[in-house]
Amino acid sequence: MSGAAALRAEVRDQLDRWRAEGVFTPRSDSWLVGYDEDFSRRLGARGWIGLTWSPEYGGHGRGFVDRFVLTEELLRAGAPVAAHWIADRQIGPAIARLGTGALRRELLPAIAAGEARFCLGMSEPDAGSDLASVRTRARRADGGWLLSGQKVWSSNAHRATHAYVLARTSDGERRHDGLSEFVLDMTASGVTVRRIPDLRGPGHFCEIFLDDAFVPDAWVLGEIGAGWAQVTEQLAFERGGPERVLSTYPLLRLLLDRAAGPAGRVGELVGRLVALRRLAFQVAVRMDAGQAPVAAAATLKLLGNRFEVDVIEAARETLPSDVDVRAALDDAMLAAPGFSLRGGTTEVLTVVVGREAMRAAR
Amino acid sequence: MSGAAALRAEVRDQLDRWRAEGVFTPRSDSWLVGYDEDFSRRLGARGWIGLTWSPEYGGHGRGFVDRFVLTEELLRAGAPVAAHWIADRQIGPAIARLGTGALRRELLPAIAAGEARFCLGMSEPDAGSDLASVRTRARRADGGWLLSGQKVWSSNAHRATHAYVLARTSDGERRHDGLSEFVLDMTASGVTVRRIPDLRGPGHFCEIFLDDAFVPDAWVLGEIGAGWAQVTEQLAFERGGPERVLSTYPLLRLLLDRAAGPAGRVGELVGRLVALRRLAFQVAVRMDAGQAPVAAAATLKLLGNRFEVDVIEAARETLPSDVDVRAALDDAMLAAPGFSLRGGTTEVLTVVVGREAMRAAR
Amino acid sequence: MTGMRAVAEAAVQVLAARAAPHRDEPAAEMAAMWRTTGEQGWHLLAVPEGDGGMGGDLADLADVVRAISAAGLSAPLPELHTGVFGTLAAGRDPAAALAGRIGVALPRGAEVAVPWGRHLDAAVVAGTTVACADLRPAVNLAHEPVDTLARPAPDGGPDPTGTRWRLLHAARLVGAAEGAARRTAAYAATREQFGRPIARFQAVAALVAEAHAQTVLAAAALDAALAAADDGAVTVPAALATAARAAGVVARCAHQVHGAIGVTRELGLERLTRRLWAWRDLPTEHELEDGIGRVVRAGGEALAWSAGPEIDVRSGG
Amino acid sequence: MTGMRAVAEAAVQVLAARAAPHRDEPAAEMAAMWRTTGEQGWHLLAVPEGDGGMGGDLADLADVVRAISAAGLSAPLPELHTGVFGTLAAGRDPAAALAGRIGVALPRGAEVAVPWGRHLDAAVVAGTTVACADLRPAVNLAHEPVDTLARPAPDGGPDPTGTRWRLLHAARLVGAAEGAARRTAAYAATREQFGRPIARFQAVAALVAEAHAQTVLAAAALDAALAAADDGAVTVPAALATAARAAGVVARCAHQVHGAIGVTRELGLERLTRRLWAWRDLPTEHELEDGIGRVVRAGGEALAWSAGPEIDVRSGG
Repeated sequence: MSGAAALRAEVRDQLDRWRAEGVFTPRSDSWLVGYDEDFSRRLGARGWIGLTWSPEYGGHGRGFVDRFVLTEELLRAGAPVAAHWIADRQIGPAIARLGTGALRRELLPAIAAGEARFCLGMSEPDAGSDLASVRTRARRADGGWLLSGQKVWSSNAHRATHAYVLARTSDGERRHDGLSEFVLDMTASGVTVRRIPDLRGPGHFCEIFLDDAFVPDAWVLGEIGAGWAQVTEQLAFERGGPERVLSTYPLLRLLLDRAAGPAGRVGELVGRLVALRRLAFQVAVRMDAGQAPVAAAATLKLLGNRFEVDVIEAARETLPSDVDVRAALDDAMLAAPGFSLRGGTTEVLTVVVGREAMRAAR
Repeated sequence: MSGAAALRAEVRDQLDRWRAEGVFTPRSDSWLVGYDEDFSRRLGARGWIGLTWSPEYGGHGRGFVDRFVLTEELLRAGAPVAAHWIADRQIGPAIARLGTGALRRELLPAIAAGEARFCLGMSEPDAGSDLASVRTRARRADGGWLLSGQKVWSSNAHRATHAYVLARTSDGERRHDGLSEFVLDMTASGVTVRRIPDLRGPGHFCEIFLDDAFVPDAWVLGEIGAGWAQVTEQLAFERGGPERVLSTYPLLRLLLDRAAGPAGRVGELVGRLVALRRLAFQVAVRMDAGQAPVAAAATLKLLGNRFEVDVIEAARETLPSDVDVRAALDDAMLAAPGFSLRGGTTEVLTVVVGREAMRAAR
Repeated sequence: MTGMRAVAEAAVQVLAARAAPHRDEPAAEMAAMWRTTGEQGWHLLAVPEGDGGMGGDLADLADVVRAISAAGLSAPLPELHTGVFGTLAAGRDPAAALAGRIGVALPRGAEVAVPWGRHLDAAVVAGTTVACADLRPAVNLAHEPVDTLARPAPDGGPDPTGTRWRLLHAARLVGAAEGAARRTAAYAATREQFGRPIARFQAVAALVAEAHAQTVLAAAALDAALAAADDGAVTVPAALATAARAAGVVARCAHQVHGAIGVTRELGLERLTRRLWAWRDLPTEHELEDGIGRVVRAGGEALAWSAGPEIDVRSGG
Repeated sequence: MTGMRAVAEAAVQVLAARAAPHRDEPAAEMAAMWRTTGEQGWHLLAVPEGDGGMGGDLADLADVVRAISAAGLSAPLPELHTGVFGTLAAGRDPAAALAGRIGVALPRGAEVAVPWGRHLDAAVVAGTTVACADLRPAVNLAHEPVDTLARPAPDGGPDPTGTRWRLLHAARLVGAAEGAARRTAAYAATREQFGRPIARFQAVAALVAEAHAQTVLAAAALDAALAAADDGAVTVPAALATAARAAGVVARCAHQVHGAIGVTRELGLERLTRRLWAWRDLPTEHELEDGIGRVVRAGGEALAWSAGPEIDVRSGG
């Protein structure tokens, strides 16, 4: 058995046990709304956070294909992985790639243990898809930087221990110049968080208000002024994972196990699932080969988000009056508007994929 | 029984008889490729061409709702109406609206009799969706105009008696200025037609080469220089009819009468058909009220073209191995690429509908 | 009936004012909507004045229903009207029909769903009346009460009361779709990104156009159903199915154009889209289309085609 | 196997040269394609050299099939390869297997379709061989011969030969989709309207992106099938269904971007799209998905999930 296959079996067995013991209840969109700090610590103790990082920093030195297999099984189970997801997926790797030695030593082991929990400070009220127009400022201070501004649509910020913040350190000629990346301690003075109620209730969305919040020099990511190029590198990590396909898998699982509905509808979904999973696997293989397959990741997200919604529509078609399906369906329905907005809107991804098509045809 | 209902019954009975007698064989896309001059003369003799024009010019002075009912039944039957379709739908009405007395007297009765057959000289090799960039020129001559240039994608031009031609009579500041509309006798010297073979074989598409082809002053439509505004007025006529919904109806009819396929799929198509037919009816009602419902016509065509293609997909799903269905399906499949290109591409229509949505929301 | 626009506007104003104090208490909001509808009696439109109704025709009632849902509000007009309609059709005394709190029961799998059932004495279904006792309480995605009766549904067959409710439910969906599409177009025209209104991006304009086109189509289907309100086999279910499909597309386009802010409680778009999702599911377009498909399978193409568009006294031809 | 790109390029060159003289005589073109394939023996890729084949693995053969169809050409590689594969699997003498003109038979309703049947002696299906006599001649939308046998199809059940053909047919579809998507992207980047390349319009760029995305997905599904070539229950039909769906979308996007000129014989796009339409219909994605659905209904979610992506000797994990 290959390492990946063994890991898959191991994760599956553990999750089946935990589920049977009532440690968690499966749910769609669990990587965003399945917030359970204890569960993250359990995974950390099992060695299932920071799988790809160096053991020197609390990681396990395994490949992206292994991480792909692990995350597939977590999403399949609808396990509550939101508390550590952002750190494990993209900020941990960014710290490993760009962080100072001090930052790596302090944060990577804490993330891998499920203790340090990250939120993203990227979007602003007037900087959504147009990320280059961020206005949050960082100005020089003794031994570090003072951040001021407003971030929005930051998921679970109200209970995160740390934030990734994209801020402007100078005004370049081009809008993309003068941006820098920071790691912020959420307990720093000058940091205020307000939750934003949404259609799911109190919700996960937050605003972060920064009023001269201090970040020490050692917590700057990479180079001052190189933020745009650096954040772009996060995209393959952010967009290319199985959570762009499997957000509603727990609902599909329910349908498949009921063995209901038109066979052709079920077969179409399963066939497409096979193709999408292979595409996500190919992204992981290319990341293991040292590439940053940004266009392939965009393609995956574009098609994967469509699949996630089509699962909901299939449930509507198949079992509209089944009470259990109904609850899972309603839960997934309220999550659906976010699928094609978060992590790059469909419109932005379409531009990326179109450019790739024309590049490849030259 | 209302006048429309009586007309519907009358047309239906006649077409059933003709079909039973072998006068015609039903076919998808018959308004473009069902070219039968004898059949057009038959319809003319029955009074079913030029229904809305004044009796003074060979018409019958009835409303657009009546014409809607007539064309619905013709399309439902898949009758070969291509020879007179363009003249009946848009150029006849344009002549009635804008033509000189001489032109009306000469051509409208001939159209209504099924004797004068029109093709459209609008598109050019570098003027497709961007119609304002036409380069065909008309220069002043004694008692008329000399036309030179090249038109393309002109359906059935090789057997048309007349052409509508949009040409440039001067160079205005704006590209939309300086255009004029002409009616051309296809037997005039300087007119050459070349057929363009396509995926259906020899096909209906033609190129028209104009080399100082003469048009007398009396055959100018409306005002010299006002061509852009005038051609825009044709749009509701061109886009708002049932042929934008029913091009593949003969295939659907076959499916419905076989009573095969998933009930839900059939029900979806029939439900949408009811809605689309009502929308086309509403366009006709508004034309009877003197309006030019350009946005509603664009909406109809946008949604109707989608329906036409979905009928083909339903046939693929329902009866892929039935020999009769297969022949009708293949015939419709080869017609399908044209649906969303002719008479305004989907992309152009989407812009029109989007603008209307924002106008209505103000 | 003249002045219907004023009636619709007044209904929206009254309901909005009664809903406002309960923004974070959906159950209280719904109870207020129930009380207000009962007090005002808008559901008695299209009930003959001779029977104690408000007069007017079905299109007038549909216009009021549509305006209320376009404003993101809930009100049991379709249910209460259908209750009166069904009771009168059964030959009951008009005064009794109007006095009772009677709604509609909707067969649903092995159960019967009764919208607003907790407030009702009884509900009509397929020519009979069932008592609203022993209901299992439930709410839909829009927080509206849709309680269920465990008793099996009466046998199928023509159900004029069900058809009447479906027609008005279609009007309800069309209104919410129109409200959401309109908000979406307005937002796209004003919200700026990359230095210009987002409507200037064709990808965004296409979403605006799609939402608009779907509402136009659903409105046309509703118009057809109002002209053939007794055609419970094809035209009326077609109208509701078209509205249900429009609902899904419009909600998707609306949220996509609005971006993250669209899901916030504060913006209020979710008052419309939650209703679109809830209403399109009882029944789903699939259930309706399956029914149409069975009818057409039996009647062939001639039956499908006979649901023609010009059966309309107002336009005549 | 190294040098496979050279083999594929040579195959395209040879076939294109033999097709060129017959542009307006499809029957003659197809006969030439048949003869050329037989002479060159490309279908013996992935047949062991010890059995008289050309060696290489299935992915090599699929690459050649894909390159040929990407160029808008027809060739019976999948049929002839499957004939050899099925004959060898049945334990026949390798020399006899390679000498015979043996193709594949595809159950289809009450009949059996035999692609290129008029040129064949026999065809394999579900472990047996049927003689190609008394065929009813027919051609598909791409002018290729797809003749039919009136005899009823053998009973269902696992059919490794059918699975092998489906895998290669998927490669054929993927190639044509890639060819059409590539032409479409190149055309959009160069064709000007309204004073600029049409790719600058988001509506056009979206069509280019969609066509590209569908080919990427279909290629991924093919890749999965090559890694699980024996999974005739889920992975292989999933690859063919994904390719068939991609075919429809790519053909639609390609014609929409090209405008009217796209349907002309002269441009040559129709050589690709006619093939996409023909190939996606035997079998249709619906037939394949219905089969997958039945398997999954019996095996549940665990079976569906077990068609996992990392079963791949080349990547291992």
